[in-house]
Amino acid sequence: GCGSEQTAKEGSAGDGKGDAGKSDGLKVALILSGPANDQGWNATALEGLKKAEDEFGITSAYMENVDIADTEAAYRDYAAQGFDLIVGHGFQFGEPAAKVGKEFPDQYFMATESNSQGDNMASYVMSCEEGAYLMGMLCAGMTKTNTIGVVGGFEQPSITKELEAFKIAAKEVNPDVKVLEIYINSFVDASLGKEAAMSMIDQGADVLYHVANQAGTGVITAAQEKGLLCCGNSYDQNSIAPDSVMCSTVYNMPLVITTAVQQVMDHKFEGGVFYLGMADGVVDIAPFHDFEDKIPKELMDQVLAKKDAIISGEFEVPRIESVTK
Amino acid sequence: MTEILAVITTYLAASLRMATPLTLAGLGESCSEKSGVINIGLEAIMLSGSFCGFIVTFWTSNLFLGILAGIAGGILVSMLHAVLSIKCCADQNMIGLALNFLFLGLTSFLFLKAFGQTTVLPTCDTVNVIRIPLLSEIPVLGPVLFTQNIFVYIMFIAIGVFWFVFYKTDWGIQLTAVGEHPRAADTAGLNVFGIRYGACLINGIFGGMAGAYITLSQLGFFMENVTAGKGYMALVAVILGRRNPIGVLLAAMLIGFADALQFNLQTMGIAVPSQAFSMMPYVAAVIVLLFSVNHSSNPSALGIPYQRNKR
Amino acid sequence: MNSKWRSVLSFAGVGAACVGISAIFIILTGGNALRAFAGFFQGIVGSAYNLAEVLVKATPLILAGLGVSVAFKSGFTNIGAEGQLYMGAIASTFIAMYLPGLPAVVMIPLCMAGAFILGGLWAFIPGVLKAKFGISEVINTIMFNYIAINLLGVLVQTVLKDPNGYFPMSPTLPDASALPVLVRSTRLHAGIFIAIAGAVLIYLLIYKTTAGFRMRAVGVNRRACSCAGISAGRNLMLSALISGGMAGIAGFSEVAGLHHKLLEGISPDYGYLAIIVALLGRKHPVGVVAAAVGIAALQVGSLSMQRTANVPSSIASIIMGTLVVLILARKTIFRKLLGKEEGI
Amino acid sequence: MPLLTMRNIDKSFFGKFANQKVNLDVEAGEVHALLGENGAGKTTLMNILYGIYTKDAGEIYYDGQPVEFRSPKEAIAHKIGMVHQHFMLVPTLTVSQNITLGLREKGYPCSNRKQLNQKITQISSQYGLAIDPDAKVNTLSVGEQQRVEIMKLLYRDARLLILDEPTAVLTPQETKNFFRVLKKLREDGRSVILITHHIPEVMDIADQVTVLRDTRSIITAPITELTEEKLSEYMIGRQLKPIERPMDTAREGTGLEVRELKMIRKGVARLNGISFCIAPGEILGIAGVDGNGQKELVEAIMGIGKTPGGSVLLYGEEIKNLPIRSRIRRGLGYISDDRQQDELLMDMNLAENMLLKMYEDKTMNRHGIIHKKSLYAKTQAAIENYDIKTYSLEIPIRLLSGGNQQKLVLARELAGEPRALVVSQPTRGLDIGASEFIREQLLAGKKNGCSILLISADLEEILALSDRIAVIHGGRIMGIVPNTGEVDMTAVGLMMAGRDSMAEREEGEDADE
Ligand SMILES: Nc1ncnc2c1ncn2[C@@H]1O[C@H](COP(=O)(O)OP(=O)(O)OP(=O)(O)O)[C@@H](O)[C@H]1O
Ligand SMILES: Nc1ncnc2c1ncn2[C@@H]1O[C@H](COP(=O)(O)OP(=O)(O)OP(=O)(O)O)[C@@H](O)[C@H]1O
Ligand SMILES: [Mg+2]
Ligand SMILES: [Mg+2]
Repeated sequence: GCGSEQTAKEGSAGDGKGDAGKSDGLKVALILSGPANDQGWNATALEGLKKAEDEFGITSAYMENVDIADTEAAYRDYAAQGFDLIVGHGFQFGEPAAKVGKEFPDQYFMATESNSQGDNMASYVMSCEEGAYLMGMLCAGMTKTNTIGVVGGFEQPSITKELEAFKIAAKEVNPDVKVLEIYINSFVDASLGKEAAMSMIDQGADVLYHVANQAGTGVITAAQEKGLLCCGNSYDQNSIAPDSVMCSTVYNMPLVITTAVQQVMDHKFEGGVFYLGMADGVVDIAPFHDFEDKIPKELMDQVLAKKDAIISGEFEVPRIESVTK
Repeated sequence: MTEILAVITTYLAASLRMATPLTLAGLGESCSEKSGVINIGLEAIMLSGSFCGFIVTFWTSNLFLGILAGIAGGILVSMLHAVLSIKCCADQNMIGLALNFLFLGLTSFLFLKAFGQTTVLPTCDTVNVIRIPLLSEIPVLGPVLFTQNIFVYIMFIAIGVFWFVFYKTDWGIQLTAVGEHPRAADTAGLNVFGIRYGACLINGIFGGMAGAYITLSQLGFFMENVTAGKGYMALVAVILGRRNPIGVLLAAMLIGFADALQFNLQTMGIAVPSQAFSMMPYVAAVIVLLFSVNHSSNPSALGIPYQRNKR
Repeated sequence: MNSKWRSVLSFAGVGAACVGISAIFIILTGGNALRAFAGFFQGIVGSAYNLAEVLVKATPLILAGLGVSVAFKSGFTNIGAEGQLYMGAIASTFIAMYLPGLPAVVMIPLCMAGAFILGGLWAFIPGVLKAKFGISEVINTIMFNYIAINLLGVLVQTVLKDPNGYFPMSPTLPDASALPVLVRSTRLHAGIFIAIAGAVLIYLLIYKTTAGFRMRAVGVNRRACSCAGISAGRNLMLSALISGGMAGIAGFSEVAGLHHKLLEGISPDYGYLAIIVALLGRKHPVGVVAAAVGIAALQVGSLSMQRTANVPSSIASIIMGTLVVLILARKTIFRKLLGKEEGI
Repeated sequence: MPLLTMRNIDKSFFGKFANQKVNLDVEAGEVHALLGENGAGKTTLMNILYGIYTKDAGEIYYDGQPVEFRSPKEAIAHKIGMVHQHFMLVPTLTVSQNITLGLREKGYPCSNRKQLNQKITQISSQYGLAIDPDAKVNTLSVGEQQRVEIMKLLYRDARLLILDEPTAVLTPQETKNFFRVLKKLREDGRSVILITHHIPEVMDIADQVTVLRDTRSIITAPITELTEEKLSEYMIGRQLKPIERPMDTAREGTGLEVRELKMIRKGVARLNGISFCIAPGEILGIAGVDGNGQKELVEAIMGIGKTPGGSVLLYGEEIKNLPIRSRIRRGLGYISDDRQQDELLMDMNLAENMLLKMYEDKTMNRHGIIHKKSLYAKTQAAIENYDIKTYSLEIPIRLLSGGNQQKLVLARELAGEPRALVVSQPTRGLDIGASEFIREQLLAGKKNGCSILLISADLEEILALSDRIAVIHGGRIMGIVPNTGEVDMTAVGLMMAGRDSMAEREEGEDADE
């Protein structure tokens, strides 16, 4: 729009972002859909922002618990304040970002897990399914009851693709394995997550995985309480239950953000949808900690080999974004 | 046969686990509502209990102190509600909603202050299971009822005590009188305000305990909005159970059962969006309510502040 | 000093106390309180866009708040505006998606009517259960909230799902179903007019017509009403229907004016805030409009404060909760100032 | 030294005085009548004494000590008891639970109900107050509730009993019995403050009289120095005129008629085939002890609750199955004895209360829109004609005194110019001036051709107004006698007790009560 052009210029006038490489005054904002302090999905993103701040000396700002109805206003306000890069962390931020992006052509917009794009708007999708695939192999390899379980937050692509990859991987390692899955329709209700896990344990599951952010922490608690094994998600969750958490999928959100910031600084930021996975160092798995010795060598090798195959591009993990039952 | 018993046992156990916080909070709320004070801020009471319980346990590594702190946290909220509703005569629905907002913010804020922005989840010990000798050997019921932690035992004892007090003692009569006709109670020489404050205090104690159960028994950690709407479900249990302690337990068990059932159905892999299963507890509550036709009798003065000097 | 001024002064006191308390919290987070408050007010009145945002947020609050007021007036404790709003959103999406060819003059009224009916139905069912069978509406309306939210989840993955996308949301709805934007490059849409018109209509209905009188009377004394030949049940059900209908229109306005599609999480607790709005506004349409704008400004300001001063979002909840609590306690805190309150 | 002295008591609401410089002295062992018009401030004064209201100014001495009760609890501790104008009983509790409410008996909080019941039965038989300790209060008739209230005071061994219009709801027999209790109390050395509007009662029982007029106490004197005429002059500032009922007996046609009305409620037959017919311009009085089917009869005619057996005819038209609204539209008016429950929207203002019955009126309602001007005009007229004491027509009716609330109800019903009217206890709680006025209004209605069914516990009232008197007992009409001026009162009394006046005597079940 014509009204906003002026503000946009004002915003970019003082920060001298014409000089490549220099970051003085570069302003980056992050918009989160949930609590920043969730020790998971949002926390890793914020960590990334802080890291960019440390590395490049940018000015940063963030907003948490932003509802869908307020998303557009948040993008617009940050843009009007002259932020050069505005990142929304979650698929629902894609469309507003693209929309506001059109009105502020000199600034950059980004959303994760979305499929929107524009001239100055990019979507960075993390190939989380690559991590989940390895967890599926691990869980299926470790089960004694031939039953494993996975708890999902909401039925949305970023979650579903992990669950689906998990199921395929499990069958690959152990064709007889039974994979139980429950979506609890919450990212925050840890007790519900725990109960979902308990229900699967009652049905014989002895290794569990979760893709439910905060609520998923309850899954780990359940495994710990019952002396069973599980895999974590988002970051290395071993510290929550060192006796239970064999390994975790890790998203290197900080890298995603620093990459984007670097690109802005280098004037290389482009619109589009980009997939970042293990090969890019964005998705990884955590160390095995005490389980290094407890996981059978054979299985461990199999998993690590698969990881290498994924990184080298030899193997492509299928990305299935709607639930198959 | 043993298989059926096993299924019953697991369902019973799952229902009871989920029913425990709802029942604990529901008992306190029943008491408060019987006296004429309705507290929609049960969610805030529980959240405050969860937070205080966790943080004190985290600091002192003493679960007993933690539980006490949880209770204190609950009392803080319920007393705030009590003063606003009894002394300031404010609209009780509004107080409850406002406190829910306030304590959602406050607990999250203080948690942030205490631990900072972190990706490491601070955890604390959880209470141990106490196996009651002999009783725990009974088939089906034994493992469910007598292999539990302190919260569950407190809940069972409280149900008995509440039932006795409500229906067999003068206190129960006084509570009814204050909730049904506060002016009559006042003119009979009862201290209406005192009794209501007392009932609110009890609500705080049990609501706080319910909150502490979540962090100190169920999870072992705290996070923003950890109660996630359980306060509202406890309110449902109170109305569904008609403020009868046993009724509250049964209602809470029903909600728990519906959740256990929906999880089991989901794992069967039926190709239906999961939300269709997630709504089951709520649908179940509505259906059960249909059987309470013409039996819902609220205390006449529920939600109405008593002002002595007013006509 | 006359009582009006005392009352104004006491509200000023509430405001000051609220500012003080928030300042303490902001300073505790290491934020700059002055900057935060500057951000707060700038967020509300700093630009046309910001002002528009306040009205954008006020729109659903007014509509749902009116609905809650109508219900409360007749003694129907409607905690279910949230669910009714969702149902309204679902209905209007359904119509817009499955009748895409309609012109706007037909489409918009049709969507509105659909939203009113489905939202109204969502309150009418608890209304019937209460009126005919004496079943508590408090639980039912809360349960219906959860059911509606889950129902929306199911629908956006099935019949209302965008066939060309894989996100759980509906496709963008046809332009004919969109409410016009009032001020360019803001999000302010015609929904605000619908809300204001709604307030006027509800005012006339409740205070100027015999139908409204009957509903109010039922809320005061059901027995006296039946003795006077006014059916308590029927009026209760009617007010439930209107109440849910208004909340449903709030849902319509969010879909048609703001999102232009249906997706999960469409209402950030508007239904619960509407209860606060209705009660703060003393169930009177004028009060509801004022309270809705106030709460909307508070929310928009808090969001802006978050952005400018980097304070956590919990501060917003704290400010909101504190403000309402202080307003509730105002008469007691300022008893000396206000003098002997009438009738107390 | 008097037991109680109240000096210069002031109390105002909304800046208007309800009590102004009021003085009251009560000696030990006396029955002290407190009289005054509706809204004179009697209840307010007593509420101050009992610790419900706080006074603005003045002193209270009790037993020689200056006192100030901040709550009823403190008053009770000083052995003061009060029976309120509107009963203060918890309906969902039993009689015994209500009586002992708030007391700490032996074993508290797990007191032995059986023992308490024994003590209650003992006291009640001592004073001749028959009650069942285990009955739920919401199943009791008003007369029985009254007894429970008195028992509450006796159980607490009150020395000073405040009785706010206790006889308003009692039948003559009950009143007689009640006075026996009062006399016994006086003999025991207890003091009673008795508020009533019945001057004969005052002459009968009071030792001292204090009259409030327009918020002030205007006189205190021993009863021996007063006469009925003097008292009424103190109260309303003038003499009462005797009511003149036109004695035209021959009337044509049928207005309100019921045939073989039958109703069973909770398994008990409440109406056992009641038939009567009221001509236009006739008043039929129903005499009877409360709880003998009066309430059911009235509700059957009005269509409140269950549909009865038999038929209800209004000017020849069967209305038994019509909804209430249609009956009102056809000109059937109703005044219930329970005004707060059945007639009033306590939290709404006077005008809105007027509107409750007449919102369908053409003058009030134009295409569903309320015509505020004519509503306010009509309300204002009612306030003036009925002398309703209020500051404004826009205040909640809850704030009016009991008598003034009743006046508004009457004004509303009579303003509709009904063709037939069912009136239950129309002057209950009204002061003598207002009662006189209401009776005149009823007679005026009769003159306009309205068929009036009058139910009253006050035999005097029935005698003064009715053209014929029917006696109800056990859901049956025992007999109908024309009110010719020489009614056989013994026969009426016998019928009220369930015995047929004529040769054919009812046996068994009715007699043993
Ligand atoms: N204002 C109210 N407050 C509380 N409960 C109410 C209210 N209005 C109606 N109800 C509920 O409605 C039920 C039935 O009321 P009522 O019998 O008066 O309805 P009705 O309209 O007369 O019914 P019908 O149309 O079938 O004759 C009651 O049991 C009560 O629970
Ligand atoms: N709490 C109150 N708030 C406002 N006005 C009140 C209140 N209590 C009493 N009044 C007013 O004080 C006046 C005296 O009322 P009170 O009830 O004492 O009269 P009363 O003599 O008992 O009359 P009645 O014979 O009709 O019972 C009335 O005008 C009434 O409206
Ligand atoms: Mg009915
Ligand atoms: Mg009085």
